[in-house]
Amino acid sequence: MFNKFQTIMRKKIVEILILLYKIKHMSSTHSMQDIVTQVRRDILRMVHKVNSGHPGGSLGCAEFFVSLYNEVLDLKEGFDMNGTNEDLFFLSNGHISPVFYSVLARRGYFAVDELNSFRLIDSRLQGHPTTHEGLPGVRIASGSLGQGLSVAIGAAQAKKLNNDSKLVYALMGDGELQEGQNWEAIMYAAAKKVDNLIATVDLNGKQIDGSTDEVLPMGSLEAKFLAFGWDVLTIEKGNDIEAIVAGLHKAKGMTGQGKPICILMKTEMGNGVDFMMHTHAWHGKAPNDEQLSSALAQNPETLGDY
Amino acid sequence: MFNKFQTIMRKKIVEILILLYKIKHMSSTHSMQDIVTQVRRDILRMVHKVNSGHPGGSLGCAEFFVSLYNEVLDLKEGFDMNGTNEDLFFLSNGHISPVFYSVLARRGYFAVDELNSFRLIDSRLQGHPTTHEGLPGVRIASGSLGQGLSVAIGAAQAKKLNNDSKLVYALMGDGELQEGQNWEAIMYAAAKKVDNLIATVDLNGKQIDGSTDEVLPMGSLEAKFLAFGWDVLTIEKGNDIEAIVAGLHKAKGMTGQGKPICILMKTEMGNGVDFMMHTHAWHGKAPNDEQLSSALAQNPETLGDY
Amino acid sequence: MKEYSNQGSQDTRSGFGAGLTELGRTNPNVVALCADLIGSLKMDQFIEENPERFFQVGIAEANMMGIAAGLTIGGKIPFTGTFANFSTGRVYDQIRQSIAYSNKNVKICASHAGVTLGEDGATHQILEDIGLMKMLPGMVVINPCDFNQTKAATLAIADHEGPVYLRFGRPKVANFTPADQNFEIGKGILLQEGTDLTIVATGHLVWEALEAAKTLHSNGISAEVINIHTIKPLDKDIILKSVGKTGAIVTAEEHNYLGGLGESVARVLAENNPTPQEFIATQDTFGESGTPAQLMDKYGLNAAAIVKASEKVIQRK
Amino acid sequence: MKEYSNQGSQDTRSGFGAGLTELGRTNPNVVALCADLIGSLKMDQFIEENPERFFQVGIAEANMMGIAAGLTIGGKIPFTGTFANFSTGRVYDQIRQSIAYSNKNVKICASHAGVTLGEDGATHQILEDIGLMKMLPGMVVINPCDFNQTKAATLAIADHEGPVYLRFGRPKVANFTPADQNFEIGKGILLQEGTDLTIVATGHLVWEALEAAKTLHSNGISAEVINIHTIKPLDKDIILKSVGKTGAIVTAEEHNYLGGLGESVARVLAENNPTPQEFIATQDTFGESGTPAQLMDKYGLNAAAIVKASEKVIQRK
Ligand SMILES: Cc1ncc(C[n+]2csc(CCOP(=O)(O)OP(=O)(O)O)c2C)c(N)n1
Ligand SMILES: Cc1ncc(C[n+]2csc(CCOP(=O)(O)OP(=O)(O)O)c2C)c(N)n1
Ligand SMILES: [Mg+2]
Ligand SMILES: [Mg+2]
Repeated sequence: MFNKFQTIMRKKIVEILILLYKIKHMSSTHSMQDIVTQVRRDILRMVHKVNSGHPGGSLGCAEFFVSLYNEVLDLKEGFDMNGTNEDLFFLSNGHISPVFYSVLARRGYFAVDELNSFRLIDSRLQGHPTTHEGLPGVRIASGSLGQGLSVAIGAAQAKKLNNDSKLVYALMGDGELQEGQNWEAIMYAAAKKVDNLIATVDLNGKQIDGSTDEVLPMGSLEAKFLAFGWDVLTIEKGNDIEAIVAGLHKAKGMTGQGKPICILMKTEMGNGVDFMMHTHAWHGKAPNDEQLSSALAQNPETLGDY
Repeated sequence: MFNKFQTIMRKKIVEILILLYKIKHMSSTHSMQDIVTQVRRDILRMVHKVNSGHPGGSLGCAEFFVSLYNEVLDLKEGFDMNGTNEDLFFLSNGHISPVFYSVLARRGYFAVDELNSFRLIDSRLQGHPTTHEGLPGVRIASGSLGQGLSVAIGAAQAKKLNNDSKLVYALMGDGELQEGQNWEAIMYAAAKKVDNLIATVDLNGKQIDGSTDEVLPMGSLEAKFLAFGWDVLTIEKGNDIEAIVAGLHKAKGMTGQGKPICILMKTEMGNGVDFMMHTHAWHGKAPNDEQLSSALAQNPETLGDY
Repeated sequence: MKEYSNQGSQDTRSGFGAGLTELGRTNPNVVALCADLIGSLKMDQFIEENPERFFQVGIAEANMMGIAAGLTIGGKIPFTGTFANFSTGRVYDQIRQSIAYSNKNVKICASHAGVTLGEDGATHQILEDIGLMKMLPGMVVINPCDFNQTKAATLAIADHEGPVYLRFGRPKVANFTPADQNFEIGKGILLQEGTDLTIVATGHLVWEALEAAKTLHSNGISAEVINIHTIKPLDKDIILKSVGKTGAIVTAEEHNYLGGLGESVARVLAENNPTPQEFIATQDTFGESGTPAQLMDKYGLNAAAIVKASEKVIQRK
Repeated sequence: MKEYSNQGSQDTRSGFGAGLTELGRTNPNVVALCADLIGSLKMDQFIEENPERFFQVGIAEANMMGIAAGLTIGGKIPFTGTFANFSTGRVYDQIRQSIAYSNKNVKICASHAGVTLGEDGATHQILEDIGLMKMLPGMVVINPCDFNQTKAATLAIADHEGPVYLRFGRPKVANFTPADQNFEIGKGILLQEGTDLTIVATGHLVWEALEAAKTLHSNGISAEVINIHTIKPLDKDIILKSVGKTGAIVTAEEHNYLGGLGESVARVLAENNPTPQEFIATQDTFGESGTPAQLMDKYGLNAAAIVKASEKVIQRK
């Protein structure tokens, strides 16, 4: 009963949201794009400073994070671990921490200045996200791949137990889906009808040693998720804010219907920096001084550097 | 070149084998059925004696094992670990060791009398199969579920490296497919075109805590294997020797064509013992004296008890 | 000597089941997860009474650990249940990252630890789980000795904030500790006072240690017996105090001598008071099929073995 | 005192890469597997020269271990490569059953062990892998100290029949052992003779121990330094002989003090010759991001820490 009502309500709300979004659109897309540009600068400057970290996947997901945190997630003020009555997001592919940290900071979870401490000793901004140092916005450690979806499922099931109608989001890498634990989780979420969960795959077709096709061809992920009982939705333009927001809102509208939702989001690794695109080379390599200058020149300051 | 020739040869050989089988059929099915009956007795007496072990899955796979070892596998005399130039079989769902041991003994790998030592201290017939005690016929330990398919893939790839044209077979439980490692292996075998591999799933729809549908509904396994890039074949009558042999020969004919082969074999857990069928209760429970008598009465001695 | 009497043999896993059932009635935040081993873990009653608070994960232990971690984020106190091997070795990295490093309030409850699971054999008989779990920063590692203590420990860990590994077993063993005991995590229990040597035992070996002490007593040797139900944090004080008096120690555990309680004790002593020590434990071998009693005997894990080790260690003083 | 000079800092993982390349040329049965970390493991050259003997498994370490086990059945000698955490904790049960218990001839080669992997932080910095692998019956556990020794160890383990865990690291460290050394599994190496205390070190800590011995020497303390490149089987004889002379010991490892080399040594001593011991190791905490040098310093894993511990342990004699 409650569930059915919830579903209808959610659908209506989504429709209103999409309308509102479309109205807001002309003015707001520009500012979201501004955030993205600034986030790119943050990412580049963070990894450059410590000469380590993962710019490629971070840049590829900049539009997604900005859309998610600024337009999609229903968030409370402040941060508490349990996240009752707010949407939750879990980053499974923890190596793209730079984009996560930048967007969390720009969304007000902690001071933007703290981005300065990325990967330094005694920092809360560890190489891979962690709760250990108490960084607001992070609810689980990730870095060892393949674990985040299970955690998101647990959090989603806790929400159901708590009659908390908010949603749980997760992001995984495509290469990461080679880890078997993901398929345990995928099988489970469908079997147990975890339908308050939207899991996005960063479908950039790349991993450390090359393209996913070179490393371990994965065939059609859509066919796999469908065969495992999920609803699947593709965002063809995973670096286009409008497309992402529309996709996420559409996914939201599909929740509450007995199936978990998978979004296959086609992105470009290294997006926004010409020499980092169309290659896997920047998965985990920082730019040198010269490269940084060139990259930053392509992304002029918008909201102010940290 | 070599591969292509190999494939054609293999197909021809299979055709001949099927013909031979059909000729032999009228006389041999009976004797295979006799072996099955005796194997059932072995299983029942083994688990009864030590009041432990797994009769359900063992009985369900008796026809499969007898068919495999007596009609399908291309085996050398004797046993060596490497198994060069012979077919190899790997049991992933190691808990059905009783049927494995019985069939190995009846096939001459070790004295039938040794079945007496099943699960006793200092025995080579451990609760779950192991190489540790040097039992002929066993090439890998199993028992912790989910690991056997990976091993079979490695053995199959070694055969390719060695230009050994024989095949590798594996058996997994259906519940066992809930383990993520299997999906890593399934993804890998397709990606790397491990097409000298025939993996059979004991599709009995049951596991320890109930039916797979009660525990963790798995949906269509066929759809999953297909989506993961395997060739799939179903043996509807997985307790019918003729159907099994035909299915396995058909699978053999499908090897060498760039895809691993999956056989979904529908079986009845506890098959051949009326009160053990149509329930998951006998997955891992031994019959008491009375139950043993009743079960044995349904399966009269054929080749002589151990 | 104090007398301890067996109130009737029971399996420690049933103590867990009883504790979990009680928690189901008293603590609405407690939830349980299982990986297709409900009966073995004695979770039936909890599930019957709280179906909505039970998660059947199927044969997917890694996923179970992640889900448990996620459930804590909604304020739940998850108790995961499977065999000890699949509770630790199978999911070490998942526990490490999603539970220990993330400091999640998950209780990892593990049955069928050690060789005494019997006939299933070595693949199931983990003898390394204490070592595995003790190496994880922040993890509490508990191995209670009997039904009553396992029940008490189950109740106690629900009130402890943070990850816990609770290890128990399959066979029926003497139940001799008080039914109404208060379980204090990290506090060893002095069971028998003595002067010639200290026996520090955990889990199924505690009863054997008491039996050994009786035999030693009749041989004129006075053994102090300590039940170290918590391997981490280890109660250094009780050990050092006892060894300061006796000058010799035997540790006893159903575990490989590499990495377990024995080595933890050796380290504490090496740092504080180097002392002759003998190790009752498996000697870096896999287990095998057999009855619990046969295996305890073959692998030197019983009162007789403790007596021998005790007599030896005294000679080394 | 013997003089050891750095022939030019190099990473130990490059020693592994060089060894693997040589094996590719000399041993046709050697095959290599990797889980999407070719560059980090320095496997490029082997792959270029032997593409058909290389298996790229993708990000699926459990599957990699099983495939490696299967390859041995065709007579291959598989070398698996990934980070130390994903080589051990991630796949403990797979190694346990399909490799160790099945006694398969697999060489588990693990890079980026310990805190010195640096900026990636705790999820990648395993400090428990020595303990994990040493608890497995039949497993050989090796942690060489520099480029030359890692190369020599890589060659040596190909000739050893049975499972091996070979641990090495990411940062450039002093390369000071002979390029032409013969690596003897299980044989500790006496690097510096001394009379006041024994320092037993492994991996990156060996060079630090030599540096510490110099400082101690100038403080009038004579330290014996032993390179225990093999943690299992442990060379008891060299340790006991040295301690019999010095009466005090410091163990040094890039690992948690729980479960590692230090506890193994404490056990050997407790059984044979109880001796004051100090532990240079991480103190049961996770690591964190930082440069290798910062982390060695913060977590007390350098020459300065060894000097302090040495001075302390002598007081305790
Ligand atoms: C369990 C595990 N294995 C290996 C790694 C090393 N690793 C980090 S990122 C990565 C590639 C991930 O690929 P993908 O998920 O596609 O992310 P992208 O490269 O696209 O950012 C690997 C192998 C890891 N972090 N965890
Ligand atoms: C990793 C692991 N988890 C759990 C178990 C316990 N276990 C043994 S058999 C079994 C059920 C297996 O189901 P299925 O594969 O369908 O075999 P069947 O019951 O049909 O014989 C379980 C959970 C195990 N042996 N290994
Ligand atoms: Mg990718
Ligand atoms: Mg089944």
